[in-house]
Amino acid sequence: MADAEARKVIEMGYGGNERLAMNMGPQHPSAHGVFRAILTLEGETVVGVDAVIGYLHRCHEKLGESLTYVQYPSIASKTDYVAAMTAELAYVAAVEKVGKIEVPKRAQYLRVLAAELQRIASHCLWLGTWCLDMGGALGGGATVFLYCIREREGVLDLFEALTGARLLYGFHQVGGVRYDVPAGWTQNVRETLDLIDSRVDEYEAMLEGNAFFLVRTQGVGTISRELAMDVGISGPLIRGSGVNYDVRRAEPYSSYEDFDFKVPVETAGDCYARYRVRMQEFRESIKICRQVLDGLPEGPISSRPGVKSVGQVRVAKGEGYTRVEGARGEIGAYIVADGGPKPYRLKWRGASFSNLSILPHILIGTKVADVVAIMGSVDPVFGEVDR
Amino acid sequence: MTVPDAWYLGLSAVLFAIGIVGVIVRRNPLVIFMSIELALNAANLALVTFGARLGSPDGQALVFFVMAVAAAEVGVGLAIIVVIFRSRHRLSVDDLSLMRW
Amino acid sequence: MTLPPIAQTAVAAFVLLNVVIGLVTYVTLLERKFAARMQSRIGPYYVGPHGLLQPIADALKLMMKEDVVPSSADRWVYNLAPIAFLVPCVLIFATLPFAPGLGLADLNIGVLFFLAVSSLEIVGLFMGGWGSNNKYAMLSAMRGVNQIISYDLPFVFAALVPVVLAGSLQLSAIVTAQQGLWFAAYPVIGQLGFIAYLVATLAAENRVPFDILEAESELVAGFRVEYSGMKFALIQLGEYAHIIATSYLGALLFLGGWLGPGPAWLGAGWFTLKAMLVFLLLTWVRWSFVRIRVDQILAISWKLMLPATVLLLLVTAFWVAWRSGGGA
Amino acid sequence: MSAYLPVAIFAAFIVAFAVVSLAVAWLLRPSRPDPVKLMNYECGAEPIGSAWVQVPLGFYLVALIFIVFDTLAVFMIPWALVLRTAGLPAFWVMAGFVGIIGLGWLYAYREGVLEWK
Amino acid sequence: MARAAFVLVALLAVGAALGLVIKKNVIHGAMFLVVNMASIAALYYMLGAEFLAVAQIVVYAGAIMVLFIFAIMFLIPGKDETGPDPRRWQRALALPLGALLLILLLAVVAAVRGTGPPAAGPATSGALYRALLTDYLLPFELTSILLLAAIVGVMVLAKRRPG
Repeated sequence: MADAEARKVIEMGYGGNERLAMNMGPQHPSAHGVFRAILTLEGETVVGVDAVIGYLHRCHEKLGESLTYVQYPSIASKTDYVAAMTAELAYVAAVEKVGKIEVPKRAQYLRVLAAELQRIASHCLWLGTWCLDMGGALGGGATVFLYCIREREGVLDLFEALTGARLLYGFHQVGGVRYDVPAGWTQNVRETLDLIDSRVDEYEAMLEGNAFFLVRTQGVGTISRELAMDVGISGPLIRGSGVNYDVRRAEPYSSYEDFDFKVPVETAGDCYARYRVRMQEFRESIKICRQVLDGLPEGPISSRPGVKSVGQVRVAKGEGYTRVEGARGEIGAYIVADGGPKPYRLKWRGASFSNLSILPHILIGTKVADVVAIMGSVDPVFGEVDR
Repeated sequence: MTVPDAWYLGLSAVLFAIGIVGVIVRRNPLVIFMSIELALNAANLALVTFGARLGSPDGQALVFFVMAVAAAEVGVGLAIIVVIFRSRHRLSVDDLSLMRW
Repeated sequence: MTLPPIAQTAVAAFVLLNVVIGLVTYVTLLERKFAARMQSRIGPYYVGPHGLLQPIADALKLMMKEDVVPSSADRWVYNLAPIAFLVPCVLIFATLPFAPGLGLADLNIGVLFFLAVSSLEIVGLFMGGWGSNNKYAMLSAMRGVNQIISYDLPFVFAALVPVVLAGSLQLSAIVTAQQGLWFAAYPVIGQLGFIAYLVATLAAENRVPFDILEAESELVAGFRVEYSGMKFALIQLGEYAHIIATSYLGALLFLGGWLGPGPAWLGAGWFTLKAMLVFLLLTWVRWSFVRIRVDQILAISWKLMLPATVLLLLVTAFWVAWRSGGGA
Repeated sequence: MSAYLPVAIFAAFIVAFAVVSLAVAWLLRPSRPDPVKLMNYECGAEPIGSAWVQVPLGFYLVALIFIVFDTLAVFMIPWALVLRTAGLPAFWVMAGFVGIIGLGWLYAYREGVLEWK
Repeated sequence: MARAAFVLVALLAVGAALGLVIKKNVIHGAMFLVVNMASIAALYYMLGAEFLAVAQIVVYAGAIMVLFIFAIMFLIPGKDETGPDPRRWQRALALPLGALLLILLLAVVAAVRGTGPPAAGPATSGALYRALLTDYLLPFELTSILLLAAIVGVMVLAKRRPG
């Protein structure tokens, strides 16, 4: 059987019998989870990509229909487990929109703070794993990875102090947030931010002064502006291709209009441009966090009292879609409510899923080594792709 | 208990014969190529043996140049095989009875 | 009670083999500790005081591991590959003199022997990659052949610079020639030669940034992806032996080998110190760079390293020839 | 001969070490094969065909040129050793040699063969 | 001692040569060629030509690597020398003819044995180096032109696409 398949693969190509079909994933060191790309190779050059997803499918949308508005936010964080805060935010924002529920100013600010810290943490992991993809677990990549994980740990410690959890928080709830800041926490946040701010300078010095890093990233995996718009990618990817689009700016939510920040845009569209965008986002996020801390208003953290029963929140019949800017791009949640304690239908728009669809367009013609570099620069999280 | 020169020459003869038989028997041009290398090396061995017997560096110098020639030959020969393969997609010397393609 | 010469040689060879194996096991620990420091970690710590027994634990673990031979592999080629890989890698130690007279065989074509035997490593590597019938291993082997042949030449030419300066291929003679001044200290020529040697070494030993053979984020582990247990250990051993031997050669060719202050018996210590310095230099590079792509690696070799080293060699030769009498 | 005897003995020891350590490991290790375990690793998916397929030619043109430069390296060694006694004339011999081969390198450079497409 | 070593190496060389010719698999053939080349290098050393021994390894190790690559490139699964052989009878003649050649060559060797001047011992490598740059200066220099021709030839041939 294997032989027959091999022959099929060989005869598949146009005239040549020099093609090799190879699985890259699901169990691959740089599959970023469980992604399977069936690459067709001519020597080292990729001539065909077939993506297989769904290895991490957990029926999130069905779960959303069977869990109540009170229960689901902590499950929502499991879609994008690297940046759980923004996933929760997307869900509760959708519920609040459909149910026309007010959110106190302090809660909005805390949500922004959590989202931006989460973006920093997520970008730390991205930078580390991306360098790991290019530099190897037994090389310079591992060094950057460990440095980045160190920084991410700092942010996770803050989250732990805030919510008691390090990865999946359940921080958001309909109508506000669940926990107020503990004593002395804001000071810790400031210190961590200062540290990360200085470390980002170090990373830039380490990577941008490194000729090998530059040749691996510049001009690799270029996404043109038109292609980016056509495929519908979002987040740092589309901003790396010269499109100035950021949900925080285009459609401000959760009081983002109160803060002064820049939306970084690069025009080259290659891996390096995406890297630059994310590095600037580090700085912008830090800036936003400081503004939040400076202007954090007093007041309640939720417009609804604490949780007494799981069926406590009921939303009137209606439907609505909200989107937030996650670390990877636009995360959307669409809810159809039927008046009960659970939504009738929940639909997720995962940023990684849409971003991943760019791969077939830019992988063809690259080398095997570029495949992992490009995959890393897209920064997919498979919890969010497969849901 | 030194080894007599004749032993080296005998070995050289055996290897040479095997190389020639390989050239005739096999159909894969690559193997034929390797067989030619084999025969070439057998001849080199004989040259070095004679050089040692005469006590002059001439034998070794000759082998030295043969190596250079062999390198050039391997390069060009393989390139020719590449060209043939590209135009025929077959790998049997029996198909190559014509001096053109 | 003196032993017959052949028995003496056998004892010496046995001792050398054990020294090499001991060196390799502990140099891996050194590298891990060094890398850990670079990455603000501690490194192996729990097995023995400060993790000193870690290499032994690793070796035992590898011995106890099940040996999985893929059913579709070419069994003969697959099983012989670790040995074919190990032998040239360790054999190059045979010609290294650790101190005056303290070496197995100070051949009068020492450098050439070293270069020739170390280039045979590719055979074992290729056998492993091809014999596994694994696509990653296969791609790795193809990359390996290309990369190693590409960097063999700059490596040879860079290593010939000290040979031209010393006028001998014998390793001990090269050290003696550095009595006045280490070759690395020769203005311009020495430094460029040393740098070229280091770069070519990185590539020839498949270290990051040139470790496209192993490339675990693309090719998982390259040509040894299907190896496990002791066979994997032998390949690893060979690889590290090769790196260490090349470090020793670098220290010998450019840094004056065993020359150093203090009594003569310190020579071996000085030599090892210098070799470890070279090794740590390579390790430092390894843990700070990302890996580059195949085509870029080859372009660097053919467009830059090859002409540069040949020119360097010619310049060195001109200087030596001019100084030695200005022509006959 | 005598100088190489230690080398031969050393080589024999290395082979012996490899064989003995493999044998010891063979005694110590478990052996529980099963068909899935013995399958080739291809990221956990069933391998698509054999790895033994053809590899495109174009990429390895540079390998053919390598043989030529390898010969250059071998030619340089005797020259490097007699340089001191032969002096500048020997240098000019090799300069010419390298110059002529350099033309080939230049041609290859301009043809783009040195790039790995 | 030396004779035993010779017999060992010679057996290795002959075995590898036979393996190359007999084994169907091109890759195995290339590996046998490596063994053969290495044993011939050992024989060179026994004959006192230490430089040649190492040069043999350097040049042929390189060449072998390239052969490896090409062996893979030509390895077409299932197509390697199978199917009916159109010239079977011609090939069958190869063996007796090869044997005849061998007998002739061995006869020549046997005939020259013991004649000629006594073995003068090997020339030193130093003598070889000097000879290469004095007596053999012209061929030495001309080799560069040969190699240049090889480079250009390789590129002209291999870069051409079938028309």
